[in-house]
Amino acid sequence: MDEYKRKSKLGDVESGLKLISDGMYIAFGGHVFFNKPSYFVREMVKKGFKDLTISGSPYASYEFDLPIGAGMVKKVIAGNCGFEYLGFAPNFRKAATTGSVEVVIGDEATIVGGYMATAEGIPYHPIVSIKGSDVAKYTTLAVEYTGPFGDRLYAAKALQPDVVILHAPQGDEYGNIRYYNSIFFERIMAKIGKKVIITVDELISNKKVRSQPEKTMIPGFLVSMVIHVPYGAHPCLSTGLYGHDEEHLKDYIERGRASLSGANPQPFAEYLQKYCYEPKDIYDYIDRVGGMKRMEELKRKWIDG
Amino acid sequence: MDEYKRKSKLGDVESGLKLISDGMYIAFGGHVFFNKPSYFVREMVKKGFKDLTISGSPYASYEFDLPIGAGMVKKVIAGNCGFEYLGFAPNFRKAATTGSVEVVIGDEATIVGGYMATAEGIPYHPIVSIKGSDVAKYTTLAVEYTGPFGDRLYAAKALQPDVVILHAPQGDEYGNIRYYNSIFFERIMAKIGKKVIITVDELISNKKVRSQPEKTMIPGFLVSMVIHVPYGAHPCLSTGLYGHDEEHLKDYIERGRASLSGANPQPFAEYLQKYCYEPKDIYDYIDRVGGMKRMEELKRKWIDG
Amino acid sequence: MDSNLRYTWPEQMVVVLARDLRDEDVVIVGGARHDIPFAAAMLAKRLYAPDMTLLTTGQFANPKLTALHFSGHTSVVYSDEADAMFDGYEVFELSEREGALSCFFYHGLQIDKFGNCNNHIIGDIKHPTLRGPGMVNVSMSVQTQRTYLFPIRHNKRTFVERVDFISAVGHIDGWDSRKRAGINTEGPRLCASPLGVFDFHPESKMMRVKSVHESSSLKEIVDNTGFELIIPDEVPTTIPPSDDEFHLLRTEIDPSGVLRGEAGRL
Amino acid sequence: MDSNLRYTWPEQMVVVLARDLRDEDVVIVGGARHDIPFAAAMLAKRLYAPDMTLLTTGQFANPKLTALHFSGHTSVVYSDEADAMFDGYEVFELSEREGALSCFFYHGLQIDKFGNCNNHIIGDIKHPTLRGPGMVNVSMSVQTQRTYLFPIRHNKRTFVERVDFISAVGHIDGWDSRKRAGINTEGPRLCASPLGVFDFHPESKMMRVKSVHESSSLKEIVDNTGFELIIPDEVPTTIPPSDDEFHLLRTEIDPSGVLRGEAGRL
Repeated sequence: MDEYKRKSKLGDVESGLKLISDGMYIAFGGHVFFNKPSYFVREMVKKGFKDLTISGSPYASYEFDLPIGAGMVKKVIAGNCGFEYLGFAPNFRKAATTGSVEVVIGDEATIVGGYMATAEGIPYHPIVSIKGSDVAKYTTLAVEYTGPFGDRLYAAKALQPDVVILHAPQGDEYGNIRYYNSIFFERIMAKIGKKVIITVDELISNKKVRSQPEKTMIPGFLVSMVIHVPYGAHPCLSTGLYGHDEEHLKDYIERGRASLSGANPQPFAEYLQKYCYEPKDIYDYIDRVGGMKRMEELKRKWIDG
Repeated sequence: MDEYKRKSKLGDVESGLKLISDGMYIAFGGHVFFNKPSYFVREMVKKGFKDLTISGSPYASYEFDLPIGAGMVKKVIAGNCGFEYLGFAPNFRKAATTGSVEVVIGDEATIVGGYMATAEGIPYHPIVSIKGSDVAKYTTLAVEYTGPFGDRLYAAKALQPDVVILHAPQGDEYGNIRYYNSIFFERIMAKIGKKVIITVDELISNKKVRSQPEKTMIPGFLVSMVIHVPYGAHPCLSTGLYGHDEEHLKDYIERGRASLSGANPQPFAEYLQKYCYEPKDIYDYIDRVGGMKRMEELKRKWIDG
Repeated sequence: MDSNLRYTWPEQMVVVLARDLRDEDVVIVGGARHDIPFAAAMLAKRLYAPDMTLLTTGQFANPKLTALHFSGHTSVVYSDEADAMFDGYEVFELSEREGALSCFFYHGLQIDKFGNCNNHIIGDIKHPTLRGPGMVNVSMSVQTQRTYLFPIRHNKRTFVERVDFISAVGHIDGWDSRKRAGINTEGPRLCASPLGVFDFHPESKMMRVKSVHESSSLKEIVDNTGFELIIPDEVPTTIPPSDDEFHLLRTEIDPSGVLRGEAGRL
Repeated sequence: MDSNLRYTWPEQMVVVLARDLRDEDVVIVGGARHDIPFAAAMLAKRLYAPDMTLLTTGQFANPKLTALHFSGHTSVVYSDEADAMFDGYEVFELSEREGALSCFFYHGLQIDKFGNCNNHIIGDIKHPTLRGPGMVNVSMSVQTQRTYLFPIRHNKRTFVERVDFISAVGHIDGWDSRKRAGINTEGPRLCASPLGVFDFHPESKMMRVKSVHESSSLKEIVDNTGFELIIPDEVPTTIPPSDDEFHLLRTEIDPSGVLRGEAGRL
């Protein structure tokens, strides 16, 4: 019954980058430093896009800080941007403190509320949970209003990214995506992008996907392009496959921190050079961050628990 | 690490019925004639509740028609109520045509919109998709209004049932629920009831549940009580376990239809007697509808596809 | 109605609908008598639109058809193969978004000359002579890019001058009235009945005869329609199922014969 | 601060929080330094509130703890055992509903005498001297039944007269100001710091010393707090970890010693 020939949605990084242009609104998936489309972000840095607006999961880290550090970002819509227990996000902090990038004050309610509006086909989504906070006072993502039944509410304006970029452990060539673990905000983000690009560590067969449809977390029809990038989340983790590379992230933060004052941009510039500009492909990058030996160590975290 | 003793949420039908009282707003899960909590509904009929308001999935059938026929319902909030390709819902049609029950005109947007409002913690949910229809003109579930950005919208008022009653193929004693197949509107319904009762065909161990958390469709903390009722959806189907009993449903519809004119209420009264009032328990009921032989036949539908 | 043809009128309706579906479509089926749109979608995926996405209401994305059934829902409920599950809540979300779904299919108790559809009330709203089952998804008639009507009875009780209640929004009062109601989607595009195929006049949005099924005649159509149809000077015969279409329907999509048999279904 | 005790200050904070959790609670943890509330929740499930539901932000319902980590998220990300997955979107939904979640835990760059918490901006909003990471979930401070503060530094830079920016809503300006802002939930209930435990005066909602940790003194607390605390006539010593609590923490919840070691963490 299904012996029809479908068009593959498999692309490469080069074709994915063609969906992006300067000035666009790009949103990244993942959460904290889980399931971040890190390799794709580095390739965006290599390409040198300008004036991007970025948002994503309410909990951003590497995928925000790196393009900010590379000077690609005009505006950031962030709930939290930091490396959690590893420390603050150096480029985000610098840009936000100096005002070199417009940081829109938001939180889960104002950002996810904006995504919900788009997903649910309405111009704004009512939210209530920011009352009393200074987020309510200073955010430009929502306005206070009185609803038709007299309730005091906030209207979180619809947010629709031009391109949503996610990373997942597995997917097939038609864009059907599986996760081994929690999906955070991935499903709603896949629903709201004008285009949706997903990098996957492992490419699996559609036959396998179809045999257990309940495992598909994002159905292919929502996805514009799937790109096979093993270890595509590194130095972040990919749930179910490999842990985050603490040493690499600490080095990243340290380099950013050293450049924070502006006195010595060298360490961060070196990071960009070594990990973004120079690598020819993901395998070249993996060699630079410790090769398969390191990748095997990161895999142990999942195996050992 | 999890060697703590939790309180079981396992109940029996008798204890489940104690959560219900006359005049309450009750919502039933399922879709068309899939995953309906049929046995629990028949036990409600036996108990003889009065003046209920009922809603549920936008696509209702047996679980609406039977309590309406038994005179238990004051108000129905329905998108569609019918037996799909098997024919119309006789008691619903009679009550709606004669006005003996208040039938609130609604559809998916006005009803599910109302559920979303409750789930999302807001007094109403904006919807747009009823414009131009007579549903918009006559529904009491939503009002037209102008949003803070000048958009013309409809506000679907929050709907919060006193008790939500669902049926599922599997669950554990802590209320963690699995489905083999689609969950229709079950997840949002489990989120909005002040109390949530779920009947399950099969009781499984918490150990099994915990070994594959991604299979749990409704987490136990949303559930007030789990009741083990094998074939609890009959004559409706339980996805993954047994098909719907077409012959029984046709007989049900035929009896209702015969009583429709009011000239001869006998056939439907007999149905109530034989299948609702008299059965001592689910096993007695199963004997009356063909016993294990019939149940095995209904299981074949899943095995044969 | 001539019943000496090798194919049945439901099969004719199926191929008419199938031919209008497109690769980029996200098609949704599900509901009573959705055997017809379901078979149309399956046929289109095989012959005309392999990349089309098929959603079954509240169930699956691109399920394998297990056995065609009078119901769209039960046609796939036993399926154990699909790209993904996609629940009712998610379908509803999509159906609220302008143009996110490409097409949906309606039949109903009444259809009028502007393609409005009634499934709620026959007679007066306060004192109806008949209460229909109601309508799950008004949204799909408003926000879905285009709709198809597939009445399974073509008579004056179904094809009425004006529906008593607009359950699924068609071209409302014709002309630009749909736009004026704030609706930007195309609305009813085709109506495939047991007797013929109809489209809507580009300006007045009144129903127009597009073709007459081989089994029927223009006279039979006019005699069984409760309003004045636009009849062009030349009305072609509906292209009957091709050999490919016929073969696929009989051997793969509907081997058990839901779309044939039961002569009394009309 | 006396460090010759058998337990550490994070362990003291853990048991203070654990003892306040209840069977009917739906507790949510996740975020930097959520090792402390995480361990508190696990301890409470073992000793005080076995029926409590533990959600980890955007991950699981009642996960098995794999290894305690400085981060609530990574403490369970490697877990393969739980009652259910519960994604970020669903947690957010719950967090919007008044009282649907029972408690959440905040630390932050600044905490003031009314229990407001700042994680956004130090200095002027237009020209900040420091930009913090921001706040994921303001919602949990507004709609969650009660919140707990667990500052991991007790000094005058953290405990300030007035936060520069309200990221997590406490008792705002005290008295009935929280209610007047339209908030019906309890708000900050306890603050457990490395030096002591604090609650809020029932009327003024100003921070009040509840107990002083065995390792500290009232003087140390006052000297390190940037606002005037309410000090009752009698201030007891915080009940140190019991044998049961201590044993469970060391052997089951945190065998690898995240809550001890690293003396320099304060």
